[in-house]
Amino acid sequence: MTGTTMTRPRRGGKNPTVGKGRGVPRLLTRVAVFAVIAAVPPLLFDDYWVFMSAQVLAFAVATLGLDILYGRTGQMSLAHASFMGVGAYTTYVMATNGYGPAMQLAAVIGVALIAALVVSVPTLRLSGMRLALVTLAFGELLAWAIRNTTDLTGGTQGASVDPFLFGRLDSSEPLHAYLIALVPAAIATAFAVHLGRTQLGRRMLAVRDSELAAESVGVAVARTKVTAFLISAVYAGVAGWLYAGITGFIAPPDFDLFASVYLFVAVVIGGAGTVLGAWLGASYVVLMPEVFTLAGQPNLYPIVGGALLAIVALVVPDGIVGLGRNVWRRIRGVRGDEEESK
Amino acid sequence: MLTLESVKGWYGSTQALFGVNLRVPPGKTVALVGTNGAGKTTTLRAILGAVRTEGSVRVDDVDISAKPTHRRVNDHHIAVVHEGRGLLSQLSVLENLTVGANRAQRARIDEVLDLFPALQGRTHQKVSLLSGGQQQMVALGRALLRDPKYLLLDEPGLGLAPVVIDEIYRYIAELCSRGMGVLLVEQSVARAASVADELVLLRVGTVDRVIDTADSAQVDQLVADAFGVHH
Amino acid sequence: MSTASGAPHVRTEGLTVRYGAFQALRDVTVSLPAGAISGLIGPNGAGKTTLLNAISGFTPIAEGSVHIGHRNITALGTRRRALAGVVRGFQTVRLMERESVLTNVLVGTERLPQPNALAQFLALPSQWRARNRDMAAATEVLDLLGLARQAHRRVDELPFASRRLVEVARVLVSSPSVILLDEPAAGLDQEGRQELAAVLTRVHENHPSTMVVVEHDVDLVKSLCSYVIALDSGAFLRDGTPAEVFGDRQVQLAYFGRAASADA
Amino acid sequence: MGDLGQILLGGVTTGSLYALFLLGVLIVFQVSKSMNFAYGQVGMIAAFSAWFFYSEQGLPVPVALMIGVLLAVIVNSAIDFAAIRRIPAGRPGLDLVVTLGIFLLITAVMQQLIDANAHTFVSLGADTRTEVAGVVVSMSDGIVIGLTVVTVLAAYLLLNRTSLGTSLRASAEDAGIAQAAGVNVRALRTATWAVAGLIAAVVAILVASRLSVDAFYMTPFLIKAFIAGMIGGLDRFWLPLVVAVALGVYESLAVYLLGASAGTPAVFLLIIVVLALVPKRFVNERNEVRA
Amino acid sequence: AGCGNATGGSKSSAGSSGSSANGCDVKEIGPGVTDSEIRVGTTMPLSGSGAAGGLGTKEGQEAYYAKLNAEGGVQGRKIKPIILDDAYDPSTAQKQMRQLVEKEEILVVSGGEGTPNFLGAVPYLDRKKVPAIAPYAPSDELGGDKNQHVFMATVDYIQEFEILTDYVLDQETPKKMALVGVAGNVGDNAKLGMEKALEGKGIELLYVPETPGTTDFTPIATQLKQFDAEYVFLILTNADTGGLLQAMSRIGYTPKTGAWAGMSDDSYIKEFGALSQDMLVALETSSLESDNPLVKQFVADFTAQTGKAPSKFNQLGWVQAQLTAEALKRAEGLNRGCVVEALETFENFETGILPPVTWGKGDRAGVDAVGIGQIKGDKLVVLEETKSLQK
Ligand SMILES: Nc1ncnc2c1ncn2[C@@H]1O[C@H](COP(=O)(O)OP(=O)(O)OP(=O)(O)O)[C@@H](O)[C@H]1O
Ligand SMILES: Nc1ncnc2c1ncn2[C@@H]1O[C@H](COP(=O)(O)OP(=O)(O)OP(=O)(O)O)[C@@H](O)[C@H]1O
Ligand SMILES: CC(C)C[C@H](N)C(=O)O
Ligand SMILES: [Mg+2]
Ligand SMILES: [Mg+2]
Repeated sequence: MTGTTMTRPRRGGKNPTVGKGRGVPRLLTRVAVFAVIAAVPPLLFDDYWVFMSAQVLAFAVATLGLDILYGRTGQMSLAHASFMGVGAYTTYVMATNGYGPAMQLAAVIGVALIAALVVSVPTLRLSGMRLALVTLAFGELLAWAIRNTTDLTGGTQGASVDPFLFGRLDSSEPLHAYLIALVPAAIATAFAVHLGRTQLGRRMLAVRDSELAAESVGVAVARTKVTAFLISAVYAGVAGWLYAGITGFIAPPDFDLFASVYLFVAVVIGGAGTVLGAWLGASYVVLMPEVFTLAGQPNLYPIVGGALLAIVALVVPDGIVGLGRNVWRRIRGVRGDEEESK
Repeated sequence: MLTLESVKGWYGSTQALFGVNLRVPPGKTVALVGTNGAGKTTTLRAILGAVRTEGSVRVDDVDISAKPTHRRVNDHHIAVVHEGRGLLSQLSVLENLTVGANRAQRARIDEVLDLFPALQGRTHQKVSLLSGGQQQMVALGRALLRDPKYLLLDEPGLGLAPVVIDEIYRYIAELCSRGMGVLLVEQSVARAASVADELVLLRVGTVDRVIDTADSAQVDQLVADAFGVHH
Repeated sequence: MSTASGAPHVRTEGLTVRYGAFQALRDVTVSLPAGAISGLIGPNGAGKTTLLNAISGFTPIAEGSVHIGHRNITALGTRRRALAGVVRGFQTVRLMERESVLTNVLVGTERLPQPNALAQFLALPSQWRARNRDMAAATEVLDLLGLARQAHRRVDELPFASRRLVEVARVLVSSPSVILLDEPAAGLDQEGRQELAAVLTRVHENHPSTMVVVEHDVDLVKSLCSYVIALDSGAFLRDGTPAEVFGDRQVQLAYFGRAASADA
Repeated sequence: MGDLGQILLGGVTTGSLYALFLLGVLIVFQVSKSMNFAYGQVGMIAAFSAWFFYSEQGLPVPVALMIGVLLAVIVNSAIDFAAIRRIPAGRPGLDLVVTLGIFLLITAVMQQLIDANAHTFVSLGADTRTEVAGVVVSMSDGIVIGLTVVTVLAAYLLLNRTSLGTSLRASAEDAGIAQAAGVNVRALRTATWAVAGLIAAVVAILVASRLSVDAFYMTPFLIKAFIAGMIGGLDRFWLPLVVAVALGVYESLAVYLLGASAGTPAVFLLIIVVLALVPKRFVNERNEVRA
Repeated sequence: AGCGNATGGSKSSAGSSGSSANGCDVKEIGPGVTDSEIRVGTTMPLSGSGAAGGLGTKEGQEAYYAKLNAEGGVQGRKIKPIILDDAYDPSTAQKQMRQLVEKEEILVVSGGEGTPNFLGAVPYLDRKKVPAIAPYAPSDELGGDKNQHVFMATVDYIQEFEILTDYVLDQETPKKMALVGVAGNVGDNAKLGMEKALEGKGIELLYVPETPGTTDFTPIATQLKQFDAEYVFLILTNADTGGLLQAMSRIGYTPKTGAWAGMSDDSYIKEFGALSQDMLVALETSSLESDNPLVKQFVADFTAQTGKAPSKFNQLGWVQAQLTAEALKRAEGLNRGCVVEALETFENFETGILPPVTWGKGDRAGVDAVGIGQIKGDKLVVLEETKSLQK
């Protein structure tokens, strides 16, 4: 590729550093950072905060899943919490029938996949608000089913779930719950990061931004949507499994429309389309009420929380990650990368 | 006279114009030329008030820099053909032509349709169903309907067949001779030189030079300097 | 009907496309020579884009058929046609605005054999091999189009000209055997056009393909294409070498609005 | 037969309320491409504060109602002015998040300022009734249906038969281009949001007079109206409004025939079936511009 | 019953607080107890559709504790009540209760209001072995020998509706009766109670479950009208009770009505009294007009604290605090185990608000009587003072 390779004065002609080479050290740094942050709660926090941290882990898994569906594939779902509910209630039913956490997890993944297939097929032709609506319908039907199967699911009243027992780990202990949740959360994160580097991940982006362009290069739009739906449902299901095991109690309102909306809030506030954003968003949603408790004003959150949410969303329209990125860019800009800035 | 004095423009935090000075007298055509990304479109947007700007934009000695876009357009008789047409794809052809126009302007609709016979009979179709060239005609039609004093054209020939381009430039020349001031963004210097009285070369958001199109040596020099193409 | 290098001949027979009562294409039978760059010209609304849409499967065909080599692809959907080697660019640039240039180009590798979704998701070795291959292809195209330095920039920050090139790069990255470009030079400056023409020529030399370029820039068509087809009002008008077509009186009338001086 | 008639009347009336409410959602969506999650709460402000002013502060009812409506208009305009307008382009979903925040804020503030209890509202004709062919019709039913028909027709004519309507739809699609064509987009937007606030207030007051008023009662309404909007398509006009009325009727029939707990699943099953069966052109929200 | 069977299994020792509810170690100091203060707490709906009851109950509790603290508190310590909002949602209640126990370190749960929400917190309290004193969650899941940590001070809705139905049957023999109840445990219990009372009497019963947030009550009203019951019983939120009565009157159907005890609260009568003329209402708390000196004392105390007359939920809150304080007073050591032992010593304890309260080993029922009142004008008239099923 020499000869006519163009060199225009304003473009420069150096070869790009197209991703290669820095993979391994970068991966190691990321793993190290993750490990360090993960070590903070058990080492520094009391039981209550370790419990909250475990909740963050569960919600992070759910948010990562929704981010794959919404942030990357552009498919709006208002039933993501319902899929968490599918996971949580499957866990409950399995647990009451005497199955252990490993079998529960296997069942959760299976049931989530089936539920997602059932929902995604009528939604294939839909996008945007319409899709959101069908998913919402699914959520309502699920809530209705739970309310009307009291013997199986505990109904409106909710149900208390036996804690996970993994050897000597017992998830009703906050520390144990945290350690148990850490593993799936780390795996879910690793897969989500990896997804961004695959053709599957790019198909999703293409479907999100222009279905016509996606088709023009041969992307199977419908199949990509279904795949995203399935992956996100499994994430949600696993999150529901964790949630049930960590909190030990589940009820229909945990998985209702508002719960789904909050997951959506987590994706958007964190920064749609990014793994880090999903984590930050989940942390915001879980921990923000606690900040008020910490300040000694637990009953203030419902009053100020809404305003705070609106303000944060307006101040960081690209999510917390977007804010960080802008700051970073400005710092770099000040250092003066003249060729980059025009 | 449409006058820009040391106009700077920003997109968010990135600056695109670094002090542009420009004058478009009535009855004259001024062509803005420059490479891709030089800031031609941004200059037009600055006149409309559609980017964040500093500096002064004056029309007939009234400073309009503080006015919102719709006031600039309505009060000072400016019309624009946007880069990439700027049509409202959900609206019909007729609605696209007449949107925002006042009663007197709307009365001129037949005049405009005469100019573009291809649009006749399709006025109630959604514009998104027209071919690229037909869409460009709608964009031009919308500007001409307003009978502006100053007409801003951003690459009006983009995607048009030569036959239509010729037609359009002929019409613009006629309007110009009737006293309209035209600020034209044009990719082809040759074409710009043939229709404009003055060429303004933009470079990285500043005016590099202004030349009279009568001076063909200067035009050649400009082509050579700015675009690195030697004839 | 393929050349030795594998680029197929593209043929339409009696192609008719209707939008309601309106006929956007009327009984168009054209033949695009294998392994050549053809130009598609005609006044606005002639049906050029519609013809590309029909060949690439983006618009339903009322009558007629489309053939690639010996294969009748009329019944295939858009995606199948893409996988069969027919890849197009759009008249209005369609990119993933918030993604990097590289990502936008890599999407184009969809046509290359990709491991199944599960293998990709689970990062099996087949995924890594595919990834390396795709990267190499993308790097090559970016270099070729002079976009290498912008590889990691988001496309919505790029000037228009570069965005057009990204769209072209997405088409080229999988080295398709049939390439359909709709006004790829629109909005580019003089130098940009010449470079684009050079790149297309070069790509064509390296990876032989049957290329169709819709263009209004007569000079560009003349310098790039060895064969030209003219349409008017949805009907086939004329084909032949550029000199023949631009010299044709009917073409001149339809396209330039006057006869003779085609050398303008 | 009288019972069925009664159910249908109830369904049509509730459906009309959904439709009227949806009209406010539609016009806002059409000029600013945003969904206002707090819309029901805007209406709630009107009814709840009106109740507060006449019942707790002793103002005459008409004055209190007027204040309530005015408040709703102001608040809705303020939501646009202070929040929606500040959302940069190309951030899908952000409007929902921001207005969810506002939803929570309004709910909490109204609970704090007034209380969290349910209160009866002035009946506005709900207790004046006659019997027609075995169906008891109240004046309230008449007011609701009449007002809905008139308002919807007026809105249709305004949007499609006037140049103001063209300007509105132009602003909806691309504010920048509309402005450059001489449309005062800001003024139009503010006006639309104000009108939407007015509609929300009227609906909320009518609903309050038929049920009762507290800080939460409009949320189920909002959800139903959104559902109708999504089934019909927020960028259309007649279809979503017709769906809204149909939804009210369908829901009543389902509850009546199948029992109260069947209402919800019936509605949602309907949605799935409808969306799975309707021809594709009704399903597509907004086609990508061709080529 | 979903809750019950799962709860049964979780007897594993998860108590991190070090206190043991089994047995009373006099020297042990439980969580939340300092030299100057004892922290107690609970959750209630302070927002959302169930808020009417929660707000009133909270006010009642706070008034009692304020009075008690002014008088010197318990065992030389002031009582600090911490009441968090659970929005009438079981999971929120569970989370808030976790916060109360783990962060605020309350000694015991002092009262509470609302059935589904409180039931949500029960498994957790059970695991943590935190005693809960007199929450208002009248469900058959609690009371009697059901849950050892929850000491009930009201009958459940089964009994309440059985007594209410019995009262009607004493006066007349309707052919048909109907019940509209919130779907779930609350409505199911009420239905069960009516069925018990109607058993073998040949009276038809129509049960219509309702989901809060109904936007159009016409179908339910029409259904009732078509069924044409002489009596319609209601166990719904204030707003939905009002909405349904209004819809019934709009279609010209005005049967006799009866309702759960919440309708005896001012927050209801003031708003919907006009729609509810002659409605029979279960009475869980004493009538304020009563000549009982304890009642007079209570009214005077409450008015002195808050400057206004108490409502039914104020009464409930007050008595919840009163029972909690009494248990703390009786406890030999300030820890959970001793409080439980103290509670088991209650025998016909007179509060002046509730029927006499009795708890014992294996008996957490507390109270077994309900009275009947009727809404007349904007007043509640007592028809029958508290009546027990046993007698
Ligand atoms: N929306 C935008 N956001 C950020 N930067 C922008 C935006 N639009 C333009 N720019 C940048 O501002 C500079 C000037 O762009 P402008 O569109 O005015 O150029 P132009 O001369 O019209 O080019 P062209 O010939 O490609 O139309 C370019 O560097 C461009 O990348
Ligand atoms: N979806 C459609 N619905 C209705 N009419 C259409 C549709 N698509 C294209 N047309 C019409 O078909 C004709 C041919 O359009 P086409 O886009 O193919 O023209 P073109 O030759 O590409 O023109 P240009 O050079 O202006 O891009 C035009 O008159 C156009 O209005
Ligand atoms: C809604 C009411 C009928 C129920 C009652 N407040 C309870 O939860 O016990
Ligand atoms: Mg430009
Ligand atoms: Mg075209």
